[in-house]
Amino acid sequence: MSVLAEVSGNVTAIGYGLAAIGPGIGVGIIFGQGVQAIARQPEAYGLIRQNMLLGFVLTEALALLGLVAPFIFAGI
Amino acid sequence: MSALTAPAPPQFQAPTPDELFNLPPIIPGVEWFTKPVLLAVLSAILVIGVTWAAFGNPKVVPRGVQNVVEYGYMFVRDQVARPFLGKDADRWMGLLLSLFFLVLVWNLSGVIPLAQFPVASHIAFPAVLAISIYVLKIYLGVKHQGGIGYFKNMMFPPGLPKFIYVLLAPIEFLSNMIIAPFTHAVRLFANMFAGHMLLAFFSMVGFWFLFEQLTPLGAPVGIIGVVMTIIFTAFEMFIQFLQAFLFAMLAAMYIGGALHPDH
Amino acid sequence: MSAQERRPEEDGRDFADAMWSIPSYLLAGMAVYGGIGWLLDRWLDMSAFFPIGIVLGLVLAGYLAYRKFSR
Amino acid sequence: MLLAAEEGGNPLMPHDYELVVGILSFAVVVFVVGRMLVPRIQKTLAERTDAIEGGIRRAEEAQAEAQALQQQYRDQLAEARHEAARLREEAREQAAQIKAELREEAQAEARRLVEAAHAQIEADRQAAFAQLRAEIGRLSTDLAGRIVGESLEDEARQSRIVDRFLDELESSNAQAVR
Repeated sequence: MSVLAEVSGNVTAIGYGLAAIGPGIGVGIIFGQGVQAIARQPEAYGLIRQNMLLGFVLTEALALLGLVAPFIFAGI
Repeated sequence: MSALTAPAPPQFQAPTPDELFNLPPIIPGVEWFTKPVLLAVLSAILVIGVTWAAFGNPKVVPRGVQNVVEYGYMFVRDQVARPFLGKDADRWMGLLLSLFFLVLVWNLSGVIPLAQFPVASHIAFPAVLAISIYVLKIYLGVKHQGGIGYFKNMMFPPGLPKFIYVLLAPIEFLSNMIIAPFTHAVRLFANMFAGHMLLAFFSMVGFWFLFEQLTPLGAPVGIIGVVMTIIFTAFEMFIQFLQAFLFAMLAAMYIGGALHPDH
Repeated sequence: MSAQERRPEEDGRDFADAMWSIPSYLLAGMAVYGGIGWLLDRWLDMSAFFPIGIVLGLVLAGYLAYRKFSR
Repeated sequence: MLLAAEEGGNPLMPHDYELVVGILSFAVVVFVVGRMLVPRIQKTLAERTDAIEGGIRRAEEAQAEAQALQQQYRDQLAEARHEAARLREEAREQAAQIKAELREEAQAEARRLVEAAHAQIEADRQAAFAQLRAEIGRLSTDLAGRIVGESLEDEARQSRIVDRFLDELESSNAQAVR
């Protein structure tokens, strides 16, 4: 045992864990700011909601892309 | 299992899912009688007992247990049933309340002393609930919207360009028919699974560094482990409650969607 | 349900509906088109269709979710 | 498939005995809690709502009743006052009427008395007149007889007789008039 630190198990799991950090923060920011925006301007609820949804879709797509990234790169 | 017979210099071994969740039978030889099975049955008995004590002979002026359980009833009715089912809420309260209480007790058994194993972290239990809801959802959808109408409403939402339906219908179908019930069960299971692993890890850190191998260098780590265990226990209780709520809420959402085709 | 006469709690309900449906749409889109790409890859002995299918599925699912829920 | 490559028992693969236990416990809980107990508490909650709303309704009813009663009393009081005023007025009227009647009666009585007195006087006068006439006739015949019987010898005697007759007449007349 000459190695100091070793990662045992599935490395792709760690990769997904890392990949999930960014979208997690992103989703948090989107909803935090969205709720704040609605609280400030309730009359613009429809527009804010629409943009929140768009942002959520895009961010979530990134998170899910991270989920399949190992398979994609395994293929290539 | 190999961690227990570690080589000579004893080292801290993080708990593996295998040793945490593959529990041996309580009575050797009786293969099916394991800790989660026992806890599941006990939880069901507890739910029935408490609810019976509260609602068995309900009083118009509540007192004692009835007050507490009625609070839970109000919570499920006002936060889960009414927003998603509207005027059908009272008809489905029985199912939703049973779901909520059962999942809550299954989850909370993860932090109750002596039990300390969330029943819902074995996927069989959330899967049973999710499959029941799934079957109910399809039955209600076909009953209320007609066999063809249900799938038409589901797969062809109005207001999109015609040609794109070819591309989108399989997504809708897969999302509603397979992914939704799967995530319904897996969300609960994964939360409990991960939470139990976290708690086990931190409590093992504390136990290892403070009791098994007490060294001046390791003691602070052990204290950190104990503190984190306490913090995460509180956090886990919150998560367990939240997951029970979400499970009941999603069930109400699926039932409501099957009853009334919206969009 | 017409778009004109919507009560606030119905808005909230739709929003919750959207929040829970979008991940499942995205997963389904990836599964469908990724799966088609994977099958094409196996059939044609290539490796390009799987990532393309994944991205296409994400885009289509995102478009569907956006069109369906943002009104 | 995706997660099959884990060590040991795959946590995503359910144990079949756990499935059975899960189904059974869920079914029992749904049956007992959902089918038996929840309808009871729903009934109780409905009763409670009913009781609260009924209490409010009853209170409102009682208030309305009290108000109606008060109104009724007030009406009765007003009516009684009205009645009393009416009675007073009536009594006054009656009194006035009685007074007028009495006065009328007294006047009539007085008139009757006066009338009777007048009639009496008239009758007396008539009687006196008749008596006087008879007396004058008798006296005239008496005088005429005396004159005829005494045989009118001289002037002096004749005038004495007439004077004496007139004197007699005068005194008797005065007596009769009085």
